[in-house]
Amino acid sequence: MPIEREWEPLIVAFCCNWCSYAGADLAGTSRLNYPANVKIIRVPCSCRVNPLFILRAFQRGADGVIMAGCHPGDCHYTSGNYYARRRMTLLFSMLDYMGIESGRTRVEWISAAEGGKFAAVMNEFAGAIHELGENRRLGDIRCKNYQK
Amino acid sequence: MQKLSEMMRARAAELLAQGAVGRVLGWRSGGLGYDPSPAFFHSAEQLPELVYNGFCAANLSKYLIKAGENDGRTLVFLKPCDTYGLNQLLSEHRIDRDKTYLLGVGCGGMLDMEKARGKGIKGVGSLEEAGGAVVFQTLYGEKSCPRSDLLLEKCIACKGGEHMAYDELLGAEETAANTGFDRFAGVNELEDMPAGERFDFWRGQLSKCIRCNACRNVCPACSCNQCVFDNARSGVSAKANADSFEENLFHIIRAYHVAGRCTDCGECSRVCPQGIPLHLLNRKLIKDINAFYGPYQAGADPDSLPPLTDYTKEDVEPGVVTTRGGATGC
Amino acid sequence: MCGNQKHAVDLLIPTLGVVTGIRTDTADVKTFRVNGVDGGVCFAHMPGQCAMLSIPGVGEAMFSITSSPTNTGYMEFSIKKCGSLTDWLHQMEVGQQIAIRGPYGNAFPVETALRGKDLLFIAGGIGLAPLRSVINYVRHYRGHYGAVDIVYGARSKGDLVDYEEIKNEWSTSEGIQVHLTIDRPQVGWNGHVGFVPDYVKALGFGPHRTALVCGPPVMIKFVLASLLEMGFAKTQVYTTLELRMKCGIGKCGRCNIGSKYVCKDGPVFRCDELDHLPDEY
Amino acid sequence: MLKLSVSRIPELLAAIGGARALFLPARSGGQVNFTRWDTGVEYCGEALNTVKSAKDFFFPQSENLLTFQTQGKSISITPGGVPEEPFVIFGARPCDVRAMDILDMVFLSDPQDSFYKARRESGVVVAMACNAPEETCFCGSFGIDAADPPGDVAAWIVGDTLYWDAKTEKGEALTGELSALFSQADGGDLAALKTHKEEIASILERLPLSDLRPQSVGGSLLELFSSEKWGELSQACLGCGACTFVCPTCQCYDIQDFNTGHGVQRFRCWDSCMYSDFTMMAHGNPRTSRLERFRQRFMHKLVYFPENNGGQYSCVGCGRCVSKCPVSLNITKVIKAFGVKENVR
Repeated sequence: MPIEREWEPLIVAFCCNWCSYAGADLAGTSRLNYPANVKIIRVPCSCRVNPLFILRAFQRGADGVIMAGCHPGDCHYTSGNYYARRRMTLLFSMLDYMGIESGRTRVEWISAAEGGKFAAVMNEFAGAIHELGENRRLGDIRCKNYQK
Repeated sequence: MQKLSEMMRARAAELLAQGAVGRVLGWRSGGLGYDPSPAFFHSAEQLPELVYNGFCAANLSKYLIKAGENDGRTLVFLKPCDTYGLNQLLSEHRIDRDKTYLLGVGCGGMLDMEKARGKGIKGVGSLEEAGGAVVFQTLYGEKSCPRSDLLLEKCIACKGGEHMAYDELLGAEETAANTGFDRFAGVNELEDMPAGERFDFWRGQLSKCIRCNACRNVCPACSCNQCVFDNARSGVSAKANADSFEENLFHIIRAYHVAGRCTDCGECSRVCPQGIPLHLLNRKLIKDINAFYGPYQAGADPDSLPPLTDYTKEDVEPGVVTTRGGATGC
Repeated sequence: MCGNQKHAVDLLIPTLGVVTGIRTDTADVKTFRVNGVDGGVCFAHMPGQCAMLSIPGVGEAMFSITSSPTNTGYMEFSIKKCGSLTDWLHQMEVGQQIAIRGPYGNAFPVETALRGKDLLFIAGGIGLAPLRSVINYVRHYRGHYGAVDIVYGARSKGDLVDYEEIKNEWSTSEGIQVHLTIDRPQVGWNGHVGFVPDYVKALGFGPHRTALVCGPPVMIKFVLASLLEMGFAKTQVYTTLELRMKCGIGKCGRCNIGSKYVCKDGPVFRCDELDHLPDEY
Repeated sequence: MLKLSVSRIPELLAAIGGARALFLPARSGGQVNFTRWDTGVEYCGEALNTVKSAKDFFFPQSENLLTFQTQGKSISITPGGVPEEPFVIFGARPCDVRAMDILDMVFLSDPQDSFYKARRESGVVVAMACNAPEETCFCGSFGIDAADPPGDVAAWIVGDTLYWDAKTEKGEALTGELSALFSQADGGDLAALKTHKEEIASILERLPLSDLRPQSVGGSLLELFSSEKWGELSQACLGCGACTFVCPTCQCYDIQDFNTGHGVQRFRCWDSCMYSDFTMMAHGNPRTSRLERFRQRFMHKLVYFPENNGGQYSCVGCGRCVSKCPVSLNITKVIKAFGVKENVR
């Protein structure tokens, strides 16, 4: 039985270990606020993000998924984020084509020094997802209810 | 095509007799006139069963992976569009070129029995192609239909009569007339819809999916030894139509895993028992790749680098999906 | 689940058991003692029968019940670690609840064909698991059976399952001879060294006996050859098979060998029955 | 025997579907499949067979068996609900209805499958005779008469008249509810129906597969199993599950767990012996190649199943696999390959 409660968006952020995750750390240590419903998943490189990860996040109740990596040219592994950029472009375009709201997915490049940008991006993205409302089109009905 | 079939049988017999090839991969006639199956022929005695007609749509190149386990060369008949899939497999090192003998055959476009059924042609006893028409002798009388009305989707969107790879050509003069068909028309039409309508369109189509995996198994680009969907630990249910998410997931990932490698051969749509227009997913990716990273035809050149294993520093940002006017809420 | 809808009662729906004891037998075999949630056994069974054990979200698989039905205090399962479910089982602690359903399959004919016979048990490695149930049953009803010989082999001493029970109970039981062997010589091992099929031949049992064989498929094959050479008829040899199972009741369609389902028509087969089945196991 | 004008079929469907779930062949997304009736859903009688068979309604492609909740070392089990909702299937073809009897042999034999049994008890089948059998049909090879459907109610469409004949208690009960719609068929009607059946019979005789005989498959189980023909036959097989999933008699299933994040659902879903993971075990796979998996499917239908079920083949000749196999491999080609000479075309 669904538990009645006000809907709050759930956001999954895939952050690369070398830049964006450090950026999130910096945001934290700088005491910059960003929404608590942004759940960060650390990946070794933005290139590690398999399209299945993005879909899985939506299945498990995410309303928005953002991938954050090093700025193009700054990848710790030289070129991972260039590949990731192509992959995500095609995946997001595909999701849009399937009728999934394109605002639910985003890629941002955030360096280890950009704590401020990290917080700003997350706040802005969370706001945009709040506007879009609950993810109904790409959710798994079995995983709905009881979301923590 | 009758004549071409004879030429093919004769040439296959010669090459078998010379010992140039150890086996012949072609199509074996079935009992219904429109149901040939891919088959291997090992001796001249078996060759009378080799056919080539308007229902030999199956692309044989993927069978070469398995055939490569045998000694000697395999003679394979390939239609022009089949050679793209072959090149793709060659570039992925799934086939040893030295163990194949490619006999390119001309193709005037392959036919779709489903389209004939849609026109009320039932109870087919035999059929014959004559002068641009197909004449069916059925239990309910003789029915005739212009060939062009029965073409498979993949043949309406024919890439042309040129073989991308071959050792020898037979009957290459037989080619489908280029209809000037815009293969992206269907994609454009969907893109122009509001997101909600697109969503409804795809739900309507994908909810028919019976999870038979025929689209995956027939695909020359899907040649992994073990597919992610067959891995119980991957957490995807490969065979259960558990809910709409699983359907979407399967079809998005299937199309995505062949992005940049899909030659647009159209086999996925051809084999779908539920007639889901799967080519519309693949063509969307091809269209995007062409638009974002420059025109690319997988399988045209086995030495080219597929777009997803390549990059430029100036590539578009993923945000292009939103900024070019992709649908938002609605 | 809401409303007044009835809940299904079906053989595919398990009940709960609780793990009340865990014994480490070898590096990759543990024996789990399982009770019903209210104590006792989860259900009655006969020696050779199996049960489906499952862990939510991990999976379900068929295991032979290693304890004898004469033991009504608890059930035991000796399980070798070899896949995702068994990995999980090996990490369990006492007190863990598990889902269990059964019993499935036929059993060794302990009350019919085996009654009054001289018995020969031949096991290799974890293959002792299903036979242990029979051995302890026979020990319980000792008077119902003739002489009992147990030939048991493993790769090394450390791979012998139930070593303590074999040493302390079986070997000291009256009328039971235990013959242990390991594949390769090992420091601290004074017993026989060699493969089971050869050892069986060397021990030279009379062909009037009834043999119960379980072990790796290749061992079963060679043991059977040895026994036939020694004059045994196939009708005197029983073995137990395993294949992938999902339902346990002969409906899901995957554990068949020819027209027989291992879960329903087996797992115990008399060797002459196997002659009529295709070699697909 | 009752009758109704074909033009009043929508009324009939509304009367049935208004009171309970009603599933009928209808066209959607370009294909004809059994669809739940609602206002605007039209019966598609011209399609001979739906893509998926009617077995879905008794043995759904996926169904929830139970739900687990775990907390620490404790587990609780909530069994799935008994599917007791009454429903009607309208327009199943004789082959599909016969296939239900074959599924009964599996699921209603001891121990019975309670989910299947509940659905079987709550479902009423209105079977529709075939007006225009196709070249893919070979139901006659399995003793099925396409002109004389089994089922709770048998129905025929002759010209612009629908004939309706209740055959079982369940069928009578349904007919009773609808009696206001029907009128009694008279002698002229019966004669018309008889002529119609004869016409169908003559078409059936002339079908290209009409002389296919599963009995012609010669040899013992072991001989057939070890035949070299399997290698050749299976070469073209893609190993997909299209034949299995459109088949009205395939009954193999898988049981899987799905972690929803707030409990684990254990569900059962159709499985295919054509899939590589069907018999996969932790220590290996007894059916390693496509040959063995292909052989299993046809040996099961033509040899194993009859051996366990009094000679009943696990095939009804609906022809779905004939028209749907991506590479045109199907049971008819297997029967022909193994048939002894005099029975082979």
